Amino acid sequence: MTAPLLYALAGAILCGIGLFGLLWLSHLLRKLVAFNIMGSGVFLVLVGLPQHQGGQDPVPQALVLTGIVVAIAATALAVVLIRRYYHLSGLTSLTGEPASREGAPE
Amino acid sequence: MIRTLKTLAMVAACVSFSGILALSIWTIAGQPAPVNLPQLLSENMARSGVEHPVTAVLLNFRSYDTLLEIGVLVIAGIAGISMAKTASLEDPELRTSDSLLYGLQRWFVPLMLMLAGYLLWAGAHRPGGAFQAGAVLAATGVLMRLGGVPMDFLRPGLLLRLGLVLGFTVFLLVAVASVIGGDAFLAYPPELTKPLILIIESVLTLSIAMVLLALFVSAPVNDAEDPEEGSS
Amino acid sequence: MTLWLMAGLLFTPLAWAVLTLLTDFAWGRVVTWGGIVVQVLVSLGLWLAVSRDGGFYYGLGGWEAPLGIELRVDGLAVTFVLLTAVVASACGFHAGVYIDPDKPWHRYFWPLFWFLWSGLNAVWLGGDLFNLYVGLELISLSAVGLVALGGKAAALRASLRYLLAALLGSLAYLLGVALIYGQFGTLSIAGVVFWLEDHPVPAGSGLALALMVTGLALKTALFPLHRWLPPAHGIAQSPVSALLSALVVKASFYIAARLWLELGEPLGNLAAAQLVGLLGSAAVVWGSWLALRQSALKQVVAYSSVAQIGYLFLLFPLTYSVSESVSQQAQQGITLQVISHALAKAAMFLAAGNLILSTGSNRVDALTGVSRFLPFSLFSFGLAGVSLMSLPPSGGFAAKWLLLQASLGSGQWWWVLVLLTGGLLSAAYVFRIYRASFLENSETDEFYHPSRSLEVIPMVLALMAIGLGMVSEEVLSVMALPFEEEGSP
Amino acid sequence: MTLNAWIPVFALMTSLVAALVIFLLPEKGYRLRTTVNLGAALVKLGLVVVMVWGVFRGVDYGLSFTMVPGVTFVLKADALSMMFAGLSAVLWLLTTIYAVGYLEDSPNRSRFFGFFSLCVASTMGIALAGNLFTFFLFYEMLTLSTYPLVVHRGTEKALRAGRTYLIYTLSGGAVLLLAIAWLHGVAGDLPFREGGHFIDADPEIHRSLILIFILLVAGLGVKAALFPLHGWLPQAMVAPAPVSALLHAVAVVKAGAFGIVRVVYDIYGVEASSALGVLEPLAWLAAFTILYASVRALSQVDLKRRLAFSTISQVSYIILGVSLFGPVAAAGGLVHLLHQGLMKITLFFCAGNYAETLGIHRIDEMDGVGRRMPGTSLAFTIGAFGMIGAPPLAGFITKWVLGSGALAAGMDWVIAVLVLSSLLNAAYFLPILHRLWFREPQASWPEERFWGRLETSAWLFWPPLLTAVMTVMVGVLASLPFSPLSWAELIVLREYSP
Repeated sequence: MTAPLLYALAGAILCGIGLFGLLWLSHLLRKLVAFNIMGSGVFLVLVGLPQHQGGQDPVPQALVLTGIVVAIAATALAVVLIRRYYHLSGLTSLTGEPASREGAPE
Repeated sequence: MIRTLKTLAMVAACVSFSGILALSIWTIAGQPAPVNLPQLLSENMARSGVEHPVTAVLLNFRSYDTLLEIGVLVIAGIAGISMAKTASLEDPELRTSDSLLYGLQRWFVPLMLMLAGYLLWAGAHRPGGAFQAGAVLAATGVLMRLGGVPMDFLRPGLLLRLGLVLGFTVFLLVAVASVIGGDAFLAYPPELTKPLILIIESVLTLSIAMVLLALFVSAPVNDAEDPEEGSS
Repeated sequence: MTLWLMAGLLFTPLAWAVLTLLTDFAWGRVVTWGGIVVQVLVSLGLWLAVSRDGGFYYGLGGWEAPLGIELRVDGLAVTFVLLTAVVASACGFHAGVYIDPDKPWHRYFWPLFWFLWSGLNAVWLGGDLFNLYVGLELISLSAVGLVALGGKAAALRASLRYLLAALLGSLAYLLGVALIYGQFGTLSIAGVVFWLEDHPVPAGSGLALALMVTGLALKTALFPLHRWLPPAHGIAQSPVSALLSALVVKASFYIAARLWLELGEPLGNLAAAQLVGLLGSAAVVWGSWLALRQSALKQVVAYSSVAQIGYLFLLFPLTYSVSESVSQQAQQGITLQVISHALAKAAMFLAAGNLILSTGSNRVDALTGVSRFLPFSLFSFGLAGVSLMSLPPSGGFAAKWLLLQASLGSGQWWWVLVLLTGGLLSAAYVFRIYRASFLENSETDEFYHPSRSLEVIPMVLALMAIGLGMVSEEVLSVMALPFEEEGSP
Repeated sequence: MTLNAWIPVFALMTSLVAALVIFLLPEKGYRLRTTVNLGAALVKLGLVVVMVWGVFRGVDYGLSFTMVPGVTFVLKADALSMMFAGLSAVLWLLTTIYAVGYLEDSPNRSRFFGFFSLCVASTMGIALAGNLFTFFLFYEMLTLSTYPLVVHRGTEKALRAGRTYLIYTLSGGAVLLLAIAWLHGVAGDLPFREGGHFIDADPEIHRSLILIFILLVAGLGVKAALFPLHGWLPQAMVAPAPVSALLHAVAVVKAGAFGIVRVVYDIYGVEASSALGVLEPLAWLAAFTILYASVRALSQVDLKRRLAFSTISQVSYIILGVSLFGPVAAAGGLVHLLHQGLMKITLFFCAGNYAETLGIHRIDEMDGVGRRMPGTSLAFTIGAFGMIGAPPLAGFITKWVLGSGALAAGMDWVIAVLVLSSLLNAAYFLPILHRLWFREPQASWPEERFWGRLETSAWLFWPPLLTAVMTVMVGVLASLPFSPLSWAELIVLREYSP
């Protein structure tokens, strides 16, 4: 058991936690935080797994850096959308009124 | 009751997901990877124009990723400012009149600017680089903003939009310039690699800071709405 | 020459995204039309070059895989590049007239449009797993931005839902990529395939493929992960809906299909293949059924996308452990389905937009009696419907024919039932629209005829979808071109 | 490619181009539209005459290219296709004339004539198709182009009928597609060829072949209105009279019957089908349909519905003819393709005239119409006697030849079916004729309109008389060369001695 492998396994746990939050929580900001947790988990796996045997590997480090920027961009966009959505509808989740069931004739 | 059961089922699903994933990681970790990329990388470091391998990967070997990544950031910025429908992005509510914060700013802002500059410079030979520097720069902006420093350049006008895409544009121009020389897209001329990367890094820092700042301040909304298609 | 074409293909959309960001909507329109011309010419040139000389690998920055990123420029990729050029330029021209230039926030339409286009090209050509991830995010974020553009609460709700689904899908994909990199030490698909050719399959790599395919299936809106799609596609402005349904969902499917075709045989298994096929079938039936029950015109079209996407996933069972010829037929059928659905669905959404403009309402009932005014757009809608119903001689029919042959040839006759039922169900919802338009008891005497340029665009797309069936042999022959071996890893 | 390869394409294109032009013409362009319509119909008739002469001399008209990998698109003119093409070209011209008069002043004429031309283009394609794949292409196009005609009036009833029509025909199309795809998988791309492909088929595929045959007949039987797949036809009667006329006499039901003929003769081959044992059940089914539909016709009070059931019954004569093994019966069945077309279109034209001129739809309103509209009623009478099979009219020729064929094939029960059917035909047509000529007219007609000198509009008056005259001619002159009967014998000769 090396440190990078530990990171990767921790990443696996974070992935599970994030997935749970993303699927189960309804508040949009919490969902977003859950997305970031899951993202961190994925990045840990990405950076930990290859460095377990080969020692230092700059490629996954660079990939994770790129991944983080993309995740930040997505998070920022989501926050802007959530804020405006809240401003217009007063809702913080996607399940509240005005809800329309799938397939129901409007 | 049903909700509890559902929660339990969901927990079980997520735990087993983690378990399977961890198992798979464990199995994979036990076998050596057939391709030794780090070695290949170090063999080519001399041709990359920078000393730090991560920067080399980001801005030379896999520069296309970075180009598109900055594109993603610009998109987020565009989508963000498109939400703000007022002429100014100033939101008075966001300003605090905390005098301590105002006072501290005078010390913090120059310090943070220096830090950003250092991070940018450090990227050539140790961890650091455009993104880290840009993030610090954006944080400086946020701080100034919260402290009540007026920032008129953050109107969704031409200046802001120019700032958003400055880094991206320079990167893109460098990328296409190599083609005119008959080389592949994004190939730097060997003798100019280092200065080009430095220029790209610097403008990227500015743009990244600008995008992040714009996303932070583009929060205000007004009530003007676009009627949905055919909703009348 | 091809070097210039490649550079033009990669450079133009990104550069035009910058240019249009600096202008307002009206100027952006003029600039965009110029860019469309350039991009269409470049795509066509590349297509011609590849169909003459065969495909090649293009190392970006002069670096070869696995160190750098290599683009894989083969017949299939350039076919899709050309398809994108056709559909996107149609949507671009349509949007230029359709979208209200006076709303200040509409100026951001053009840069997002161009970023979307560049992301699509990146995905079609991508040969690097991580680069594909960035390309996917480029597409997703610009698509979400387009859906949300200046929208009110309902549009924001739809775009948020879309964004969350897309992000989850991307993370699942990236997790798969992480496992692949950990296992093989390379990100190049070709590299992985090359290694697997003469080595035993290492343990634990099945999960990577499963994660990637699941994530991409979520982004493609495969049943039962489809629920984000109808609100987003239904509520966006029509040219945006057209882009989303015609191209965006295809991008994630394209990656999933490429992964399956390259890695499915060693890493996948029969049960998974059949399961994916089964979900696709369920999508066909359930999507069509819901399309039949919608009262809003664009929702009908959006649910129809869910159903049509279902067909695509029949690729998985029909290419897993079957004979070479059956697999070939299935691949050709799916390719045709992708192309014909892209053309037909874009035509349908654009025509629906015109009809909404004419009747002032998004309800299907509002179409009562409009066939009296001989609306050109209704005719385009109908022609596009012929392709969706997969009736001859449309491209949809050619696709269905090949898939039927593949199912019968592989002995998996149960997909035959899906194909035939799906055709009948799609006829049911398409004819529901016609039926409304033929009804003669309405008092409406007002009918606004949109400008000709708006009406001609969907017609051209619909005619291409119909005509595709007649020339499918030629289209498919480019796909099967041999690869230029030099430069491959 | 030579000019000969292009002639079938031109024949197809005439109505396709006409359709496009008509769609683009404004609703008010009455004169131009009529000119385009009639011009295209005449050009097409000319092309068909050229091809008939060519086929007789053995010229090869054909064009083919690969469409989908493994499948070719084939247009080809042979004797059988010329029979169907000739029928549709002649009747298209007459129906166009009739429809111009019938739809005078009604709305949506552009739409109507556009789809009308598309429908004829599809029929032409069906006639000239050189393999099952191409046949299917136009077969489905026919479904699509007839739907707007069926629902043309836009009433709830019309739309309901349209829905029934679609459910039947599209399901039939799906079954047919399955059968064709399966057959393609079993035997590859099969061009239509006299004598068929399966004379010495591998016994291992016999079972598949029988199943495919059943599927093919089920798919085609929907349009041919074979029992129990006939339900859509009486409902589709809500369409305007020229549509019913064309649907019944030429386009839709004949497309189904023609398809069955193609399958039996040019795909399986008559000997192979007989050897597979699929012909006799088909004959029984056809015989049953003949009798069943005739009985149903007896109880109909609406004139067009009665004619519809009569169509169901009559089309099965064609199928009966081809399913009796033997050249004579085959000729009888084939010739009925033409004869039934002529007679039925006459009857529908007349029914349309009654409805349009006097507002008559039901049989009990027809008392004494013969005095008000003698010309139309004369045509109706000829058509009805033809259906019954009175000599020397077209229907008599059919029944006589069919009967002789049945004797030659040793299936004597068919004679009984023919006799019974003729009696039933008489039972449902003679009362109408009685009312027409021998009852006192009512005080006033439901909805009377006047057109000067003639009893009705000239556009409406001449087409039924012309087809009635043809009904007489094809019967009387049956033994001349180029008469339908001699043409059918030519086809049979080529089929039985390939």
